[in-house]
Amino acid sequence: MSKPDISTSAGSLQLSNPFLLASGILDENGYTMRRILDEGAAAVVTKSIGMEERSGYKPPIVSVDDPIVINAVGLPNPGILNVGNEIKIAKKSGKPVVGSIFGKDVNEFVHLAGKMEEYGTDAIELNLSCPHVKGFGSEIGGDSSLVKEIVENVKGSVKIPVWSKLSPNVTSLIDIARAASDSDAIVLINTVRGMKIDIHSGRPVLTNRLGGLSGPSIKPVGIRCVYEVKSSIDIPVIGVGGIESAADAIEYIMAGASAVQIGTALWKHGRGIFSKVSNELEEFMAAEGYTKIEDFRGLALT
Amino acid sequence: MSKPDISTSAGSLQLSNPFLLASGILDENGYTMRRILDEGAAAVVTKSIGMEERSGYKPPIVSVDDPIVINAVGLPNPGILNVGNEIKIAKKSGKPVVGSIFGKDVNEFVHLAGKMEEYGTDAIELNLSCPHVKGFGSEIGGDSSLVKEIVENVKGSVKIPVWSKLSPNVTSLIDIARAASDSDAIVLINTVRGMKIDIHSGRPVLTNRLGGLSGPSIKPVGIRCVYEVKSSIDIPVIGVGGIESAADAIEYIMAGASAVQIGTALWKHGRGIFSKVSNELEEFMAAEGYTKIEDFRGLALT
Amino acid sequence: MIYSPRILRNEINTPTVNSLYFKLDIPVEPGQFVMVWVPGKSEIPMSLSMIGEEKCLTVKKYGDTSNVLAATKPGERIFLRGPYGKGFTRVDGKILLVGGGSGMASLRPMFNENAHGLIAARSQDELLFKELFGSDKLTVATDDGTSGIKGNIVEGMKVLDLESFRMIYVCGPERMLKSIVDYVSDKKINMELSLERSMKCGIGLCDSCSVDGLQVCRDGPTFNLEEVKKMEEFGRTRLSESGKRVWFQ
Amino acid sequence: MIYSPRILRNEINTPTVNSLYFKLDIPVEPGQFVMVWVPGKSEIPMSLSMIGEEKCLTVKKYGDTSNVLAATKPGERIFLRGPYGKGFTRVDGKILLVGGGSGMASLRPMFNENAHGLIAARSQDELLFKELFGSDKLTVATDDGTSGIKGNIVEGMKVLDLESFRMIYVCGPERMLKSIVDYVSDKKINMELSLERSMKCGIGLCDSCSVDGLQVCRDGPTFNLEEVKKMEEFGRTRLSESGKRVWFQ
Ligand SMILES: Cc1cc2nc3c(=O)[nH]c(=O)nc-3n(C[C@H](O)[C@H](O)[C@H](O)COP(=O)(O)OP(=O)(O)OC[C@H]3O[C@@H](n4cnc5c(N)ncnc54)[C@H](O)[C@@H]3O)c2cc1C
Ligand SMILES: Cc1cc2nc3c(=O)[nH]c(=O)nc-3n(C[C@H](O)[C@H](O)[C@H](O)COP(=O)(O)OP(=O)(O)OC[C@H]3O[C@@H](n4cnc5c(N)ncnc54)[C@H](O)[C@@H]3O)c2cc1C
Ligand SMILES: Cc1cc2nc3c(=O)[nH]c(=O)nc-3n(C[C@H](O)[C@H](O)[C@H](O)COP(=O)(O)O)c2cc1C
Ligand SMILES: Cc1cc2nc3c(=O)[nH]c(=O)nc-3n(C[C@H](O)[C@H](O)[C@H](O)COP(=O)(O)O)c2cc1C
Ligand code: FES
Ligand code: FES
Repeated sequence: MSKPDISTSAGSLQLSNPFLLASGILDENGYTMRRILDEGAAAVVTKSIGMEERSGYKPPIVSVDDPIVINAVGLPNPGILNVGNEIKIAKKSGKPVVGSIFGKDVNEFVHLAGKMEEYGTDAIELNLSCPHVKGFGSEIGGDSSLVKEIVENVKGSVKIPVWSKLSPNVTSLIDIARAASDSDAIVLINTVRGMKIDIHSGRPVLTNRLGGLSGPSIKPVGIRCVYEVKSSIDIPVIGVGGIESAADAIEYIMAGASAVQIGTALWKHGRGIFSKVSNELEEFMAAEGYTKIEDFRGLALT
Repeated sequence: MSKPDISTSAGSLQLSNPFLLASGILDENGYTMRRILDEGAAAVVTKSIGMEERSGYKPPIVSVDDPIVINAVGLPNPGILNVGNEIKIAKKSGKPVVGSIFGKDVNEFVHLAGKMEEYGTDAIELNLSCPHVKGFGSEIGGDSSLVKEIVENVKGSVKIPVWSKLSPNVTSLIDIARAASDSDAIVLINTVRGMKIDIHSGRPVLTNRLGGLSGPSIKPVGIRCVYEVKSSIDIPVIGVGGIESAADAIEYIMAGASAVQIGTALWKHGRGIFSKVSNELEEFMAAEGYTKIEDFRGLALT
Repeated sequence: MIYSPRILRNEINTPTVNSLYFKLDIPVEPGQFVMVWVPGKSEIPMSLSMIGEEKCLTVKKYGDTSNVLAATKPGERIFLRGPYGKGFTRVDGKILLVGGGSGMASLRPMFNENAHGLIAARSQDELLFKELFGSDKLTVATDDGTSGIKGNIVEGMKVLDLESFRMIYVCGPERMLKSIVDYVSDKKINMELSLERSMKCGIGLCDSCSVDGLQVCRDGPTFNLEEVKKMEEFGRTRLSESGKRVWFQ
Repeated sequence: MIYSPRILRNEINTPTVNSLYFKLDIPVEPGQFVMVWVPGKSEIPMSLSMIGEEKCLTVKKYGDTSNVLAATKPGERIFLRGPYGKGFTRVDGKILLVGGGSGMASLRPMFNENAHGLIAARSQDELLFKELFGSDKLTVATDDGTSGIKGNIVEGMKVLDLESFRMIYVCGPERMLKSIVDYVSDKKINMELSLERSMKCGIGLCDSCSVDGLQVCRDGPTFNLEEVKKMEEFGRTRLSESGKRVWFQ
């Protein structure tokens, strides 16, 4: 039998395999992104970039309690004006680079997207999980009318594909996903709001106190979100949350995802995870008699 | 030094230690509840009881992927009219029994609470995480005006304490907690919506497809919820979610909880967990020089 | 985690019982069980009737799920999780294996050259695993008298010198166990019984299998006679699927 | 998980460096580091300067966090997670330990009777751990000439027969390492360098410590000379706290 074909696409973006690097993990420095692409990721998503330079929170920015990882980095980023060079370095790999952006309103998102397109990114990922300036304590991604406005305006202003990354921390994900349905793809999920207290100091571990839970603990939430959205809306979905192995990715693909992103697993497996999961995926497909991703995508939905 | 005092209270309910049995775990059969009380739980919360007898979903009702547990039991219960005898058996232990109830509207909740009071339960726990008949796919606990109405009416109709158990699957927990602030205590959290797909059959494992994630994976979410509510509302909180050791419980208590409930951990540790955690708690308090729970309750909030 | 081995052979044991053989490299004690998932149907507890590297499920076709399971063809997958529960205690010397219904399935891994069998069934062709035992080491009871003693399993026990066995292992439906326990209550014997209560979770959470506050899935399924004798609920009441208390008739 | 051992002793090594001793039963390789959390301040990477059952942090007071940490009193707790990173390779035979700034801290666990030390500091009283080495096995360089050779660490290297060492281990700020790498680039020597880049996560997620796409916290902090020579970013550029590219002056 010939080798299974693990290439796929996310909307119009062609991908040599289903595994992308998730935003915020090892994607601040152009050299790092380039190395991760060279070592097997199909594409990388940059750290979320905003209008102004921001240092983020003081460490501790992660709480690590194997397998529980909670982070609050505080959106450090060099500002959109300083990021072009990093993207240029990353693009030397010849593979797609997706520009993640965050803003406090529609205008910022539109401006940032335009800049990313200028820098040559192959798609835009809207990080809709940043804090909502109007809605205290909640996220932009919890307000469906704001999501709709941002997505429609960014879509109207750039030619490259626009992905919307949604938060699982909402009462009705379907409402938000419908609001974002003008996107070329929906990315699910960002971190789950969580917190860690150290009982010997009696203090929250993270400087920001509250953080976002990622890693294997949230995979069931990610699978549920992808499944829920794919059950009601006909739109490409990219799965993310707790993927450490091809088996995890296959679960997302069977829930309907076209591709997946990997973040926290870089902690345990290092950059080598990208070639590991591609190999595992080929083995699984060969063993089960699948020749292409489409053979099992969405299988659990039927 | 004398032995630390691990007694506590949840609102007006006195508890010999902070560890209660969570609703839905080993609390359908009166003999089981009685045994768990005899083996060290300070109180038990019954399985959530509704108006009519229900068989619940066909198995699989749990997906177990250590340490990830997802369940969808489908609220099996004998109906409120058949539960009095079980409560009678449980109460032979001499310890408090809390009656958990679920309904589709205010009238059902009021009726169920009245019956529970008749049966002699020591408090009522309102399970506000059941599916919302009007709001498709979401939970009653996501609708703050409905929560307010239920809590106020139940409070007006019974003399025993009323606890509200809230769902973490909401955009703004604070809004819901405020709506429930007439309760004598708030119980946080119910399960986090999740799902598991088996990649060899290509099928969702649970008969109900979607389920609720519990166990250590959701502890950070529970801690966050308790912390968030205690930071803004002055109300007794009972913590639940992923507690397997005294250390886990102490984290909840430092986030502001007055007592905690244990559910999924019964899987790994069996009923013996109640005496285990009480012992561990005494050891911790002795080592750190705490003489009573109040010495460290809410420490992380300051 | 769910194991999904492929079936190597499907052996017909009796008109209502099939054995499914498969390879699965997990350690199992005799008497432990697994939860077997039949996608689209349900998930049911099943003992392992072989526990070496090659394992076996021996399935009696009671209803919807067991019927589909028993029809699994070689090469097809089965889905299971476990093993769960507490196995039988092993002893040296003469032992008696007492099985009714599909009960002999969970006792089969205890079979050795010192084992005597007592098998009961409605009729001759439903006697499960009688071929394991030499004719001098087998006692049979059938309701219709087509083989062995005519009568139920207790009639079979009456012809045996129960006190001569180092341990008596019993597995079968609770009503059968109840009549056995009543019969032996004044005898000086060692006995372990494997209880069959309906199970939803298999891991000690759902309370559907509990007897007297003990979880059959976790504290059992094997209990010794003294424990069973103390149980108020045993053979009298259990909770139905909904949690409603019902009586054994 | 966060360990919170209590400090046994706080030893003053130099006017700007203290060593905190504590018991912690976790295995650590020489050259590995931990992330030390000072509640209310920040969390910073620190090498372990002793790695037996009794462990030690040797803290140079650079700023806010290290100042508070260095002042920890016996009986008080410190908070740390790890160990992280890749340690030094051990070799038999003569070795050279080259430390600038707090660098000798991470080299201390490599000390043995075959070790020669090269220690550089601004001034005499800032020479860290020079008492480890016999005077015949110690080379010293100070900027102000108050002890040993007047000049920087490279001046110290010049007086040594570098090729006579089986391995040279180097630890210090990146600018120092850069000048060493430039100096030895055409020499036939074995060298491992421990890099100090600013670290936020310590576990290979945040990208703040990366050099040429390698994570110092995970692929390092120790690298061999050949790896370091290939690095385009080494000694030239790094990302600031925000992720903005800045140049080493
Ligand atoms: C620990 C344990 C181990 C078990 N091991 C085995 C085993 O190795 N082999 C095996 O065949 N079965 C075994 N069982 C019983 C098995 O779980 C049931 O046969 C199964 O649940 C039947 O499911 P079903 O959906 O096919 O039938 P259902 O649709 O649930 O039942 C159909 C009809 O059969 C009756 N029935 C179902 N199960 C039994 C039973 N066990 N005894 C008497 N009547 C019954 C029902 O009351 C109903 O009237 C075990 C049970 C337990 C608790
Ligand atoms: C892998 C690794 C191991 C380390 N091991 C040790 C160790 O064992 N002992 C130890 O004392 N330090 C060690 N460090 C350095 C240590 O992490 C810093 O000293 C610490 O981050 C300073 O934090 P601060 O908040 O006290 O100072 P800051 O407020 O961050 O800094 C105050 C001033 O000092 C400067 N500064 C800070 N750190 C350094 C440095 N390392 N070199 C030169 N200038 C600096 C800053 O640029 C700033 O101007 C190690 C670093 C790494 C990456
Ligand atoms: C340290 C860290 C930083 C992150 N930063 C971002 C970010 O800037 N933008 C964003 O959209 N998501 C960010 N995320 C979320 C991840 O992209 C991803 O959605 C989430 O971690 C779940 O995937 P994982 O379990 O594979 O990590 C971050 C996650 C982590 C752990
Ligand atoms: C099998 C199972 C059944 C449950 N049934 C109920 C229920 O009937 N009512 C309820 O309020 N919560 C129910 N829960 C939620 C638990 O009470 C608890 O809130 C949750 O599991 C988190 O705690 P844990 O991690 O300790 O299990 C159930 C949980 C499980 C695992
Ligand atoms: S089957 Fe659920 S407790 Fe035993
Ligand atoms: S410190 Fe975060 S990647 Fe190294």
